Parts: sequence; C-alpha cells; structure tokens
Amino acid sequence: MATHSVQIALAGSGGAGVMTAGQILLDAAAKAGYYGLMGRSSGPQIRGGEAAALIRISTKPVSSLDDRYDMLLAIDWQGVSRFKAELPMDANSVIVCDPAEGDVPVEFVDTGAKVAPIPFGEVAKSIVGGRVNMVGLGVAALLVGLPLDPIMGLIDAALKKKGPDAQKSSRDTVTAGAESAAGIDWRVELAPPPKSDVPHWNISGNEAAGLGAVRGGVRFVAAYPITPATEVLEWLAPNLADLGGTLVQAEDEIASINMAIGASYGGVPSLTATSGPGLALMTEAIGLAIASETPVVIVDVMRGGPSTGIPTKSEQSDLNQAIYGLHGDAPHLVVAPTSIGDCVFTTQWAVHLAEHLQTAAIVLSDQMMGQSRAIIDRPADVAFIARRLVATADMAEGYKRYALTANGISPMAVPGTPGCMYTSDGLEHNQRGTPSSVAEDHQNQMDKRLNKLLKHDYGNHWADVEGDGEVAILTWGSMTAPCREAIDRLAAKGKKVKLISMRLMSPLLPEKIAEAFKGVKKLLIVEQTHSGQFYHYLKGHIELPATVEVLKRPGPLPIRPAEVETKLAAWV
Amino acid sequence: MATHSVQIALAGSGGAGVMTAGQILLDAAAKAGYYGLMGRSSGPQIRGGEAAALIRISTKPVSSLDDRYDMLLAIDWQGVSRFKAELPMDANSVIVCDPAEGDVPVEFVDTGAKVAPIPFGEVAKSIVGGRVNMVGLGVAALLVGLPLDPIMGLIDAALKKKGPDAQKSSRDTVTAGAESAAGIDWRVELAPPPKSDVPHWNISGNEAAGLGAVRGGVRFVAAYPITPATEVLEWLAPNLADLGGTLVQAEDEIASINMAIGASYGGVPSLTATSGPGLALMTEAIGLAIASETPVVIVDVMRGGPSTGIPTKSEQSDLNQAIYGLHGDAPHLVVAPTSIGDCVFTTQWAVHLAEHLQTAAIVLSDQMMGQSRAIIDRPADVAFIARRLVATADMAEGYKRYALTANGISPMAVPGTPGCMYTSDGLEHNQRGTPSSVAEDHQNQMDKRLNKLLKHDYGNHWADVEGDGEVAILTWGSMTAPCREAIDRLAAKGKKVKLISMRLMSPLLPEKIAEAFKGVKKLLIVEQTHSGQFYHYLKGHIELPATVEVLKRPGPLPIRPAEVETKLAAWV
Amino acid sequence: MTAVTKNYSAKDYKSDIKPVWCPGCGDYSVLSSMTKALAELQIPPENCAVVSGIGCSSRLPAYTNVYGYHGVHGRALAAAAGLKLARPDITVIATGGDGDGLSIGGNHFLHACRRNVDMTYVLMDNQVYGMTKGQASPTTAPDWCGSKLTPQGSGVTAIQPLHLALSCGANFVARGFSGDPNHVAQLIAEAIQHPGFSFVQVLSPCVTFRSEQRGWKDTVERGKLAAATSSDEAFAILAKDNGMQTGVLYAGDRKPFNPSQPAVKDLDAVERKFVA
Amino acid sequence: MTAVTKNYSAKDYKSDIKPVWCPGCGDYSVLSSMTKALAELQIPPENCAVVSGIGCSSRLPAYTNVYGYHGVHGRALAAAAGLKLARPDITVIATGGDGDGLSIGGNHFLHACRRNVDMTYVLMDNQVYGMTKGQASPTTAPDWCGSKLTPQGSGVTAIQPLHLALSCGANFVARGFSGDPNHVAQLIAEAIQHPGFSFVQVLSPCVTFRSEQRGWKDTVERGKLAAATSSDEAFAILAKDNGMQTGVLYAGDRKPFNPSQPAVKDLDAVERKFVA
Ligand SMILES: Cc1ncc(C[n+]2csc(CCOP(=O)(O)OP(=O)(O)O)c2C)c(N)n1
Ligand SMILES: Cc1ncc(C[n+]2csc(CCOP(=O)(O)OP(=O)(O)O)c2C)c(N)n1
Ligand code: SF4
Ligand code: SF4
Ligand SMILES: [Mg+2]
Ligand SMILES: [Mg+2]
Repeated sequence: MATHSVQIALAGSGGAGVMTAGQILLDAAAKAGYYGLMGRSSGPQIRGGEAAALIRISTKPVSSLDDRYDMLLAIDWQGVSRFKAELPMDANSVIVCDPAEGDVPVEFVDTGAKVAPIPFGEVAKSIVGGRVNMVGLGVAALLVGLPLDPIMGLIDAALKKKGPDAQKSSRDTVTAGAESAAGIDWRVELAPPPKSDVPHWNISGNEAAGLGAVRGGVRFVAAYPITPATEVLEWLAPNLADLGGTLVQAEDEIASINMAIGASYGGVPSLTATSGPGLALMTEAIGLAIASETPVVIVDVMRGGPSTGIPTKSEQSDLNQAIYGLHGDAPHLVVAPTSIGDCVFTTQWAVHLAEHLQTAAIVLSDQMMGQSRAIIDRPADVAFIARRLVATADMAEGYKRYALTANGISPMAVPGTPGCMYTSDGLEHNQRGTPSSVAEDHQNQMDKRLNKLLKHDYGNHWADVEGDGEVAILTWGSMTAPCREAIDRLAAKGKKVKLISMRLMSPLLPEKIAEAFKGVKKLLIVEQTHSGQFYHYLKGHIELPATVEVLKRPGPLPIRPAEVETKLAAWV
Repeated sequence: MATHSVQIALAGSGGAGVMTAGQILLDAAAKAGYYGLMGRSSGPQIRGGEAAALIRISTKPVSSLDDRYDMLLAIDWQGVSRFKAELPMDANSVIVCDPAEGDVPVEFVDTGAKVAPIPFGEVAKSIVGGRVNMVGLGVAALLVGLPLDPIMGLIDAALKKKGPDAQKSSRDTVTAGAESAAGIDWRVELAPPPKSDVPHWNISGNEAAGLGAVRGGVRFVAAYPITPATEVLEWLAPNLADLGGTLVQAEDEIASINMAIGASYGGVPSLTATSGPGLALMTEAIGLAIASETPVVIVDVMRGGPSTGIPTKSEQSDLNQAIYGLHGDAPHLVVAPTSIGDCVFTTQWAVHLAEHLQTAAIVLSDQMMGQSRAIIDRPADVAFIARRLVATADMAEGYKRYALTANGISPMAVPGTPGCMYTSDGLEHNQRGTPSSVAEDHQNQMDKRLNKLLKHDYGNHWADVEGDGEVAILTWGSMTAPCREAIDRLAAKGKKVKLISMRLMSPLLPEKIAEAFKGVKKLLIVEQTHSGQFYHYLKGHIELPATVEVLKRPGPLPIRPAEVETKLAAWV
Repeated sequence: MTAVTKNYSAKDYKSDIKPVWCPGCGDYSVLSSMTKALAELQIPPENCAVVSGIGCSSRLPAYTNVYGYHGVHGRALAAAAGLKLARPDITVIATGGDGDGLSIGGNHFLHACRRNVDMTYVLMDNQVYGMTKGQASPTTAPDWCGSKLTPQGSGVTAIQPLHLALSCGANFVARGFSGDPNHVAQLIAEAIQHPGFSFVQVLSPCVTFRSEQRGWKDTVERGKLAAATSSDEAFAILAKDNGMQTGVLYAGDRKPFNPSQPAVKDLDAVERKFVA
Repeated sequence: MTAVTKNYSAKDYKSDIKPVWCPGCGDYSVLSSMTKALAELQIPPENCAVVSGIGCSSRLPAYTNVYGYHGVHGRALAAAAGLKLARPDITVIATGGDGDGLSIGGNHFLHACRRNVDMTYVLMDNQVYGMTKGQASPTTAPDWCGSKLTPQGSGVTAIQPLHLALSCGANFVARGFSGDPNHVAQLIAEAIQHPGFSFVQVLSPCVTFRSEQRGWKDTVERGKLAAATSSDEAFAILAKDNGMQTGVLYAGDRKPFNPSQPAVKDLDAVERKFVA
C-alpha cells in the first residue's frame, strides 16, 4: 500500500554535507508537489561536527516529525550515535551505510532495522569531483521513489556560481548513487502528490515570523543575535530594507527592546526577536511598553532552559516568563503560532493586536518550528495590519494621552503632531501622563490597561478548535502538530477527539474556553516542559473539565504522535 | 476606658521637620515600654516637599497601621490634602492645627473630627531657636499621655553635636508645646505599657533584612541603589565591614547579581537587594545561579508596579515575577517575611536554605515593611546559618560536581580545594559539569534541581499558622498584619478565624497546606495586587477549600484591619 | 516638513508641570537652557522629542512642551536611537544624569558614541545619584564619603565623560555649567545642529546631597575648554583638563549612521522568494 | 596558602574535555598560552579560577584544569570581580570574546577598568560573533559585509579595545596574537602578576566566519607595540596603531581595589545598635 508520509534521516560527520543533500531532497519533493519538513540536529561542535538532516515528505501538510524513521542514511558513523534517541527505527526501517566506515553501532542494530550497504566513498571516487553527500542523495531519492529530474535542476541552480563542471559532476554523482542502490530490496511507495496548480512554499518558522511581521506592517527592527532566533532577524535584514524599513543591530537585548520601543513611540510598528535569555533581559523594558502604552512585538523563539540551557534544542518552557516575567501587574499579550506556516499569521496578528491595543505582544515560537523548514501552502492574506489609533492636530485642545475611554484605548499622539505634545511615562500617571502616586489614578490606569485587552474581540483566532467529542486535547505551539496527527489517526479508526490549540495564551478568555469545553468530559493537556507550566497556568485561571491528564516532557526529545495516541487510547 | 493602641499623623510641608518629630515620638514611646510603628508618606518632591509621619503606639507588637487616626497634627496645610486618602478619621479624632496657616481643608472637615487650634508658629517663636516640629511633639505627647522625660533625653542625644544651647531650646519648645495644649479637651488614655526588663528594639524592615542576612552568614553583598530597597544595602555597608565582610557598589543590577554569584562560587554566602525593576534585570543571572547550583539570595523590596510605577509606595505585585520570571523551568526558593520583625528570621532562613539547597532564594519584602520602623521584641536567635555541603580534597578522585544524589544535593568544591577543579556551567550538563544536550542528562539534572527543593524538610517555617476554625485567612507578607489584627478583634468577640500566612511562597508544599486547611470550609485570600496574583498562583497548584473569596487591591492604599473584619463578618 | 512661520520663544517649549526638583537644583537651569536652544533654532515643538531615563535629571521631559519619553533607568540612549532611526525627521535629544547615563547606561553610551546616530545627549552631571538620596556615581571622586553605601569613599577612579565620549567616537563633545545658562543654551544649540552623535556634559549641582557643589560657580573655568581640530589634539587638551573647564572640546565630521532607505520592493516581490 | 613544592607543567592546567572549536580556530592557541602562563607562574591549579561568558571563546574554562565558571553572556567581568573580592587569595582570570566583552558586556568592561580589581582579562578578539554564526561585533570594521544581519556592513566605527581600556583606567594593557602562543603566554603571565585590572586583547582568528583572518599571521607586527611610561604616551602610541601591533602598551601603578578588611566587631556588637 502506498504511504502518505515517509521520514528519512541523513547523518554524517562534519564536512559530509548531509544538510545540503537534505535540503535538495526536500526541495525536490516540493517540486514534485509534495509537502514536507526538514529539521536539523547537530552535535556540540560549533561547525563541522556530526549532523543529521531529519526529513519528512508527505502528501499532506505536516508541521512536525513522525514517530519513526523509514530510513537512516549514514554517510559515516562518527558521532552519529549521539542522535540515537532522536532516531527511532524498527524492523520496517532501513539503515543505508558504507561498510568501509565500520560496523553499524550496536544501538542501531538493536532497532531491528534492515541494513543495506552502499560504498558511498567508492561511488563518489568514481566520479571526478564526486562527493559522498550526492551519492546519498541519489540513493535516498531512488529508495523513496522521488524522480531524479527535479534534483538535477536544483543542483544546477545551487551550483550556478561554481560552473558547469561542478554541476555535471554533482549530477553524475547523484545518478551514480541512485544506480548503486538499485539492488537494495527495500522501497517506500509514496502515494502520488495532491494535484495543485498553486506552487507550494518553502519556508522556515523563523522566516515565517519575519514575513508575518512585515505583512503586519513592522518597519523597524532592532536585533541582537541569539540561537535559535537569529534567522528571524537575518531574514528581516535584507527584506525589511527592500520594503523601506530599518533594521539596526543593537549592542545587547536591553538596547534592542528599548530601541524598538523608541521607534514605536515615533509611530513606526516595531519588533525584536530573541530567545529565553534575551527575553529575560527585556522584561524590564517590556513593562515600560505596557505602562506607557507603547506598542511593541517581541518574538521569543524558545530553546531548552533554564539559563543557557540547550540553545539548539526546543522546549516550551518560556511560557511562564512570557506571561508572568514582569514586575508589577503588567497585562499584555502572549500569542503562539500553532504550526510552522502559522508563524506568519500569528506574528502578523500580534503586530495588529499590539498596535491596536497599544501594548506589548510576545510571540512564543520555538526552535522546532523556527528552525525547521517546511513545504506548505502559501499562508493566506489576512486583513490584520497595524492600525494604531493616533491623535491628530484637531484633538490638541485638552489632549490627554491616557484618557479613560470606554474600551480603554486612547488616541496616541506621535511626534510631529502639532499641539498634542505629551510625555510618555513608565511612572504611574494620571490621564494626562503626569506622574501620580494617587491611589485613584493607579487603580484607573491599571483597570484601563487590563480592560482594553479583555474587552477586545479576538474572534475565532484565540485558538484552533477542531473536531468534536467528549475527549479533547488542549495544547499549544509546536506540540499542536503531533496532537493533530494523533487525532487524525484516531479519526481514521473512527474515534473522535477534539483539538484545542491555543493561540492567545494571554489574556485567557474564560468564556471562549468554556464554550470550547462544552461537552468535553476528559481533557489531555500536552506540553513540552518539565514542570507543566501550561497546565498550572490554565488551572490557576479557568475551570477545567472533570478529568484532566497532562502529557509533558522537557526537551530536547519531541513528543511524537504515537505517544499522544497511546495516551488517548484509554479514553476513546 | 484606656486604649491599647493610638495612631497619630504628623504632617507638614518640607522643612517643617515632621519626620524628626515623629521619630522622637516613637522612640519616646519605646523608652516608655510601648511597642509601635512609624511609616512615612511624602509627596512627589525629591526633597523638601510635604510629608507625613504615620505613627502608631501600642501596648502589643504591631506590624501595620490601624484603620483610623486618632490625631492629625498638621503643622501647616501645604500639600497635606494629598495624603487625605491615607488618613481616615472620624468624629472621635482630633485635628490639631495652626489657625495662622489657614482653614482646615474641607475634605478633612468632612471627617467630622474635632478641630483643636494651636498656634504652632507663635509658640515656636516664643522660644529662641524654637522650631514648630518641637511644638508639635510636645502637643502630641501631652494629648496621648506620653511622659515628657524620655523625650528630653532623646532630644539631648540627637542634638549632642549641636551643643547645649540647641538642646535646651528644643527641650523648652517641647515643654511650651505641651503647655499650649493643656486647654484642649481631647485626650487619649493609653493603657500602661507591658512590663518587661528586656529592652525593645527599634528597627526598620530593611534593617531587619540586613540583620537577617548577616545572622545567616552573608559576607559578600553587591549593591545598586533603588527605592525602597536602598536601606537594606545602606545598613549592610558599615555593618558588613565591621563583621569582616565586603560590600561593593556595582555599576548596575546585572553586575550586582553576577558579582554575588561569582562571590558565592568562591564559597562566600552572598546577597543583593533590589526592587521590581532591578529584579527584572536580574532574572537571567538568577537562572544561571539555579542551573549552575550556586547559592545566592536576592531581597526584593516591592513597590508599586508595573514599570517604574510608584517607587515610594507598597504593593505585592512582584510575586509572579519572583516565582515565574525566569526562562526555562528554573525551580528556586521564594520566601516572604510575615512582619517587620520577621524580616530578620525570613532573610536568615533564606540564606540558610539557599546555601543548603545550592540554589537562588528570593526574599519578597515590600515598601510597607521595609521602610516602616517598628518597636519590637528582639528577634530570637535561631540556628539557621549558611552551611554549604562542600567537597574536600579527599573527594578529588572522580569528583562530579553535579552528581545525582538521593536528596539532590551534591558536594560543591570551592576554589582552593585541591583536585576537585571543575567548571560550573549554565549550559545543561552531565554530572561532571560538561555541557550536554543529551535528553537523559537534561531530565536528570532538571529532576535534581527540583527534587532537592521538594525533598527538603522546611519544618513549621513554611507558614505562620495560628488559631483554628472553619473560616481561615490565607495571606502573605505585609498583608499579614492587618489580617492578624482583624482575627484578634474577632477573637475578642468570641469568633474563631484561622490564620495561614505563607512564608515559603515557592516551592509550594501541598501536603502541609492541605493539613493547614483541615477543617477549613471557607477561605479568604488577602493580597495587595490588582490581578490577584497570589490567588491564581495557589489555585494553579493546590486544592483550595470549597468556598474561596479574594480581598485584593493594588497599592498604594493599604488594606486595613477593619476591611478584613468586614469581609469576614458574613462568615463568622 | 513645511517651513514654519510661527516665531517660538523659550517659554513655548516649557510645560505647565511643576518640577519635583529641590529649590536650587542645577537642573532648573538646564531646562531653561534647553528651551532657549530650541527657541534659538526655531524647531517647532511638535518636531522635537526629549527622551530620558530615571533620576532627578531624567524628570526633565515632562517639564518641556515637546514630545517626551520618560523611560526606564539607563536606557534613554537606546530609546532615543530607535526613535531617530525610525523618524529621521524628528529632532531627538536624550537626557538624564550621570548615574543613568554612565553607570547602568554605560554600555549604551559607549555604543551611541560609536554608532553616531544624529542626535544630542545632554548629561546633567552632579556626581551623585540624587533621586535615590545620594550615592556615588561613576563621576564621583573616589574619596567622597557622603554616601551611606560607601562611607569610606567609593575607592574607584572617576570616569572622565568627555574622554570616554571621544574614545568611543562621539562626533561633538562639549561641557557646560548650569550656572551659565546662556552658554549651555548655545552648546545645546550647536550640538543639535552638529550632524551625528553630540554629547554635552552639563555640570549641574545637586544642592541637597552635594551641597559643596554650590561652590562650582567659583571654580568653573568658563569657556576655557579649547576647541580641538582633531581628536588627538582633543585628547591632549583633556590631559590637562581638571573637569571644570567649559566649552566645545571637539566637533568631528564622521558621517551619521542612518541605514534607512526608500522601499525598492513591494510585499509581493518579497514573498515570491518563498515559492518552492 | 602554604608554599607548593610540586612542579606544574602546562598540561597540568588542561582538562581532558575536547573543545567544540572548529579545527584551526585561534582559541586553541590561547588555551595553550594560558596554561603555559600558569605553569610559568607555578600557580597551583586549585588556586586559580577562569570565569567566562558565552561564545566560542567563552568555552575555554572547561578545557582548563583550574576552577572554571561559564556564566551568562557578557557578564564574565562582574562574576570575576565578585569572586576576587570575596576570595582575594585566588588568581582570577576572566575571558571571552569581543562580542561578549565589548558588545553586551561593554558596561562591565568600562567599570572593571576603572574599578581596578586585581584580576586579568583575556579577550579573544576575532571581530565577529562566532558562536551565533557570524555577525558583526564592536571590533568589526564597518564595511565588513559577511553578516546576514548587516549585509551592507554595520556602518558603525569599530571600538579600539586598548584605547577604551586606557580611557577607563585599566592598569595593564597589552595585545597579542594567537599565532604567537609563547608571546601571548608571556603577556598573560605579566598581566597576572601586575596588580590591579590587567587587559590582554588577543587577536584570535575565526577561521570559519572570517577566514580572511588566516592572513593575520602575515600582517601582525610582532612586539611592535611600544611600552608607554605614562597613559598620555600610551594614547599617543595608539594614535598611530593599526590594531595589528602586539606587545605591552601600558603598565600603570594604580592601587588595586580591595575593600575587604578583617572583622572588628562581632554580631552582638552590631545588634546592640537596635536597642530602643
Ligand atoms: C533598574 C533600576 N535600578 C535602579 C533604579 C533606582 N534609581 C533611580 S534614579 C537612580 C540614579 C539616578 O542618578 P542620576 O542619573 O545621576 O540622576 P540624578 O538623580 O542625580 O539627577 C537610581 C539608581 C531604578 N529606577 N531602576
Ligand atoms: C543574553 C544572550 N544574548 C545572546 C546570546 C547569543 N550569543 C551567544 S554567543 C554570542 C556572541 C559571541 O561572540 P563573541 O563573544 O565574540 O565570541 P566568539 O564566539 O566570537 O568567540 C551571542 C550573541 C546569548 N547566549 N545570551
Ligand atoms: S536631590 Fe539633588 S539632583 Fe535631585 S532635585 Fe534635589 S538638588 Fe536636584
Ligand atoms: S566559529 Fe570561529 S570562533 Fe567559533 S570555534 Fe569556529 S573558528 Fe573558532
Ligand atoms: Mg546624578
Ligand atoms: Mg568573537
């Protein structure tokens, strides 16, 4: 029977070029009309250490890795054992490797996978300028049934600068690789791709966040690099410039958030991106944005914590910090994309909300979404853009920056507006903005800052709510994908499970949540933390169904669809 | 009938010297054997603006202000109206003021208080070098029945440097003040003070925190000033030096926390003190202390938030940040003193716990406790001191800094110990300390860092649990005092209410809490925040009794005993 | 912006809010000087913004009638740079104290000098943390014992703000004394007009916690700071400076940092790159 | 500490942990130089601590066999100062990269120089953020276009670390090149022995993101940095420096900062002051 999804790992030591090969394989699948995903794993070496390209190709959009690998293609075994825990395999899997590189390590033998020897080195040597990764590419393409044609085109494009000789040599090596694998009696029969005349997109979660930002209207970005958020900023640098915006590299995260706030005070929608340690440094200034009601968006691409933690691996453990990491009562927005592609929408929405509600919005992405590259449908255009309620010169008479209004939003004068000059302040203030320690002013402004968030109509976007049933999963962020897949699989077996994947993490909307809970008797909460941050947060604020279980685990190992399915098995 | 507590406000414009007079009044009460308390309130002026000394004198230890004022002594009316909301009065109160300073403002007249005119200015002028605040002091002493003798001694001590002329002039002015008030037919009859041969202490919460630190063994402090925490550091500076310790003024809070961590890595118990904005800047490094298992204590004297907020007023709104303000799952200790005097014990305990458990401990004090000066019994000596489990040279063979042990605590080698050299790391690590991104190491070390906190026996110190009954109050920090008083008053009426004032805010101890809840059917949670941080935190983690109500309000107005009493009235 | 015909006087730049400053504080004069400078340059109030951190001196923006941003402690320069880069049409002045700018804010000062965004920084130097009631700042002499936090003196050599500014690449460097408000006004006006990052240190006494600074009026050497033609010469001049000479020390010609450019693409063109 | 009779060699200061560095990275040599310096000074490994921030270069402590602290990004100097002040008996070396020390850590650098705690700072300068895959650092030339974050170049003037160190008051200032490990070892040894805050900038190529730095071995002017007798002279020398000269620039005689003193009171005496 043809399969709808195949998963392959290309692994090898530094210099083997598995990432390049993996990238071409994914691109080729995209050209052929498939969806897919590629994640990366690498050892501690800064550069040139062992690495693995984790590739999934599918007939349907996918946003996370599958339970098991169909194929591990190991160019060599140096350091590859380090990835063992990330590479579950079984008797239906195949390990393709070069006997000249030594025996298959015992922990891989123990999986029961079939071993298929290919002399990568020898085949590569047979072509002038041939490289082992291209051999591997040919082997992989053949075994999963991807056509070689698009691969050749992609190679030509990639090696344009290196000239026709290099192009030909690579093409020949791919062909030789495919031929060398002809004798292997293991194949995946991938179902044909869905028909479509709209081309798919090839985008990483971090690029998607960048795109969402500019779609939303961001035109100022302050940047300080940090793994795994740097690519948000690196994508923005040239593209923002092309769009007439400005990106400035700051001296540290405290500077970048304050720069963004300064720019936004000037009327320009502004953003910065970081990861946990950087967010920690930004919290003081985020409080300032909230108190002074200056819109700003912070993308936090989460990694393993605490402290420096595990910078290259994913975790959802900045949730507490994003929601609660500020001193004083500082209501603000926290939103989370529910898939790689959704990084576009959610970031764009965050810009819209921050601007409309004149507050700070934190977008919680993570390493898994951010640094994975996916083949997806083009994210739809939506109307959410930055549209700030500004004061105009005709409001100058008695202008009060922090006027108490029905919906809590008051017109903000931007520099250049005659007559509306005021001083924005992080000190508690009266309606005019003058510092005040009067209890009534404090209470009023606290109410204002909270109520404007609570009174806003977030529509359906507060969560992805899918399906129906007495059993539901409540999850968020990159945990959504494995949950969605588990639910799909159960659905295929006729079992109904509802999915609630929260996009609006804060403020919580108790009524909307209660509505989503209607009819739900058993709830499974799924999150990638050690302490169950999401669960405790929800329990502290809303009423949960009678039966609640929590599936949680810290990074770096992802939670896989099968685990979710197993967990649900007792309930459906 | 003699009263057991009297409350007086001395108010006036800058230069009137109300704080000096208030201080002497409190000291005189102490000398006479009373307990008491003095808080301060002042206008926005940096120096020299209007100010009010808020004084309570009592036959029993008190840790917060009472519901109402018996007397407002206004030297003049400039800016005093600003304090109106803080100065509740009624028909039994008296307002002593100088007719030459103009009419009593209408909002004060409206309280119904009796108005007693005293020509402060004139009386002062009648004495060479006489000052109005000394007139006020004499008036106040007479009306509340404090003997003048101790006042004279205190004046002589305070003015020693200024010489006998100044001393005499002040003494004479006090006497003249008292005489000028002889005709006022309003008196408080203060019950005689309790008998005791042990002298009381005169201490502020911030000094008490400093004392607790050195009692606990702190010998290194890094300091960056911030209101209202500066006095912790200012008290420590000379006293730590006297004790052979070191205080260094840092360039910012990030430096101060990192200096403290560096010093502690060197084996010396270390501390820093700050307020909300500074704590925000420290969270990244606090995570480092937690991940690298380096003990450190941070005293956070809370003020009104968010952002710069209201620096001179109290609030309990840093609770979320203290518990949750770190990225990643970063279990640590958060403790809170339950009274001004308890700042000694709780800070000392924090030092002990941080050192024993090799983690960060945050002490949550607040402006109300920190900057109030109280007359209390000498805080008892307790055995809790810094006693870190260190590695010794004989453990060198195969020494593993982060060894997995039964209680999660592993011997820490300090520099100078031969053979145990290791690198302490904020990156996730294996038992030896070498950076590791292996899932098993992460899980093990996460478990270790959490379990060492959960397995510790905190004894009874996790909370002050007092009394019994089906109705209980659950509160913390400076809200404890008004709750305690409300409960005492109800007890006097034969009504039983249990008090649970939490000292160990994190980790929560569900079993201990459940035990304290035994028999409790109705629970009132009292806190000084806008959003109910304490309530939501508890709800998220423990099972609460069937009926729960929350009495919450942001600063700057304190929650007073009568409010708590009223709230409980329906239940008892 | 279109040409303005209205004629502004200094008081058009002052707000009606009463300063919290102590009577006699040097910052009153600095406020006057700043409004005078703006009047001299006839910058429409709405086209100017003053950005500050936290401290007595940092309270200044609210007392002006231009756009103001009273941010968090030590970060005025970062916020000001963001504002200027996003809104090159606005005249941006950052301001605050020696603690705000050189202690907690030292890193932003260092990088603002080298980044050279076209803005002006007016630092009110009273060699103390006034707002928190009198602790040593980076410009405090090491033997000043007036702080409870360092009762034996800080023991740490004071920063020379002009030297540091030059070393980090500031494009305009001057020192004034609040007791000479017209001179300070002139310095601020020059600083605003000079392209790139301009730094004006204003000696501004804290009469409450450093009352001896009342004596500055007698020790300041007015206009004695020689104008250098090169930064090397400026360093040579500073080698003989006692910190009390006022004047323009250095005016350089580095190009201001301004990466913003007009759009060359629309969103569609940007998005096309994602097509697989 | 009692006198040590054991004779230490450089390898006694190396751990068995394999560095994560790329083959050819300059930091390998700096590690060797540091261990050589310690061996030359015969400092017992347990009496030395190396404190770092985050970056490729900041990984160094784990590769030594002395006490190490691998802290957070940019804060090595603060942690090191705390350690030294609390434990004056320990030889403290802070280390890390140009990004760690001069970008996010700039404020601590500035204040470490003026505070003058007796410790040594070895800064591995590769003019790039290596760890985060190649962005411009404060020492990167403004026209370097190799970073995706600043594809047109940073446009910001590079910091001169030695100049800045001098301006802020560092007591010992030197520059070495990782390609001359013996020279660097000697500089580090001198720096450790010199009282107060000693700063050694080591040009240490990043072969991965700045492969052109492989050419430094040809452009470095070995030992050409003249030793100044005063800081004024040192500034004059730097005015002609191209950043590639190595040697000791300046060794001053400021007294190190060390506020710690023996106890003069016991707790009882301290507490007595609270008696009402
Ligand atoms: C993060 C943070 N840390 C500390 C403070 C407390 N604080 C307020 S103003 C100030 C120093 C102000 O000194 P300076 O900038 O010289 O201003 P001045 O009051 O002397 O004008 C400090 C430390 C704060 N508000 N925020
Ligand atoms: C708070 C924080 N911000 C950002 C980072 C990401 N980061 C890690 S290393 C580094 C720069 C390192 O550059 P450098 O100090 O020059 O060291 P190199 O790698 O070049 O040796 C950055 C920005 C971080 N770890 N923590
Ligand atoms: S404390 Fe000093 S700086 Fe602050 S307002 Fe008063 S005089 Fe000015
Ligand atoms: S990236 Fe550069 S600095 Fe980092 S290890 Fe590799 S060569 Fe060295
Ligand atoms: Mg100052
Ligand atoms: Mg570097």
